[in-house]
Amino acid sequence: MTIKLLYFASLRERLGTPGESLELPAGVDSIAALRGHLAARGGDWQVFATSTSLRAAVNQAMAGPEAGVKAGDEVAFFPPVTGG
Amino acid sequence: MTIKLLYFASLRERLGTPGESLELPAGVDSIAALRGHLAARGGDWQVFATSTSLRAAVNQAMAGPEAGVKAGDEVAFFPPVTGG
Amino acid sequence: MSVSVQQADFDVGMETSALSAGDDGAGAVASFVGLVRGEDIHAMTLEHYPGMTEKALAEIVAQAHTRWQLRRVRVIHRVGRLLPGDRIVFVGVSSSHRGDAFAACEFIMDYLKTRAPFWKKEDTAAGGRWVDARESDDSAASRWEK
Amino acid sequence: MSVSVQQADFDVGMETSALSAGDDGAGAVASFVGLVRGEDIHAMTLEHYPGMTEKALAEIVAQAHTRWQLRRVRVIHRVGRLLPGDRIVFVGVSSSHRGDAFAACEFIMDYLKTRAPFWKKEDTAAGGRWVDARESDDSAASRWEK
Repeated sequence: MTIKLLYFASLRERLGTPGESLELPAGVDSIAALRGHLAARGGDWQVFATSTSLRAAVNQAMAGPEAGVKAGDEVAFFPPVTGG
Repeated sequence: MTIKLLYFASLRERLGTPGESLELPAGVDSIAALRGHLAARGGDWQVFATSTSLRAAVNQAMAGPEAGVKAGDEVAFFPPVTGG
Repeated sequence: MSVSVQQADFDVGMETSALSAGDDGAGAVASFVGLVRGEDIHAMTLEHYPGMTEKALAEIVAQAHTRWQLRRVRVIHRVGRLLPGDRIVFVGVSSSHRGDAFAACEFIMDYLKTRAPFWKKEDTAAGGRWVDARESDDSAASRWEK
Repeated sequence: MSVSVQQADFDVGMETSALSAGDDGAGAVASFVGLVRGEDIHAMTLEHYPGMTEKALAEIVAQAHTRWQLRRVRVIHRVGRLLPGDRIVFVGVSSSHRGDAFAACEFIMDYLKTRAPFWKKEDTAAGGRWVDARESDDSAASRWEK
């Protein structure tokens, strides 16, 4: 019952890792809940609670805070995009 | 006291000439008056009286019916443009 | 020379590159290529008013420069006999940002269509046929009057 | 293949030609090239989200096809380290008429800027600096929601 987590750009640098495999804790079933769970690690991870600009994607599609998260999903967090 | 007259595209074909040098008659001092003068030739030249779409240029700048015409000018008549 | 009226074809890659070459501030190049559609014509002949054509195009480019922040502008219009698929016109605009480049490029095309003295004659199976001016081109150009 | 994400540069002339080659109905090709501006940077590195990037771009192109009458669309976005003056992105659209080609080209760029997962990091005299998202890009994209 794990999910694949990915971090990009300035968030990746800040957290010091491009991603991880996470055992999904009971009750963590949305992007908002997942952000709370990650923020609880403290230190640099508090950005998941404090940042208002952080974006998320579930299975490679943009996802809002209410978007569901379930075992097997690929979940990515990143700052606003700046391509083009 | 002449002007240079130019005709383009379908108008040129209809009149059978790309242009002419014209001795400016007394009283012909505008595009509207010049159109009347040319229409008076009759036959195909009546297009200068009947056409509502014919455009004019004086010295290579678009000109309305009231635009002045004087000796030495280059005056062109043509259908609406269709480039691009 | 930002405006050319010529019989020869042009090189879109070269023209596009030239709009930003050596210019560190050019972040955006918008361009347009118009082509001869060949659905039911054999060829097309473009007539123009030498002298006035170049003046009209230069005046349109000058207007674009007063309306937007542009770095470079290039307009090429071909004349003479062209075949289906042939390029007719190139308009390219460079700017710091894309909004100005897009707007100016479309503005120049809209004005060129209604103000530059070119006329198209199509060579069809039924003979020669002068192309009629399109109402939609007038309304496209009038958008910019606001 | 209408969407490419690649490290390599692209050939604007070839890409533009390919949008109308062999298509008698393509009368208009609008295109855009975005470049690295070099006013105060040494280089720029483009990071992206492999997999999602291609999906996001394909989705934007699909939306453009539902909004306008388009013939062909091509999107190329480079990733990795780029230098001032280097091309970053190409968007090209062919259509029967220019209005649809211009609108779709600008729409794709506006959506790409706000929805495709690319991030730019500038290499400046003062060190590395992640580029901030621009408010003006959000408002450019929101124009199309109406």
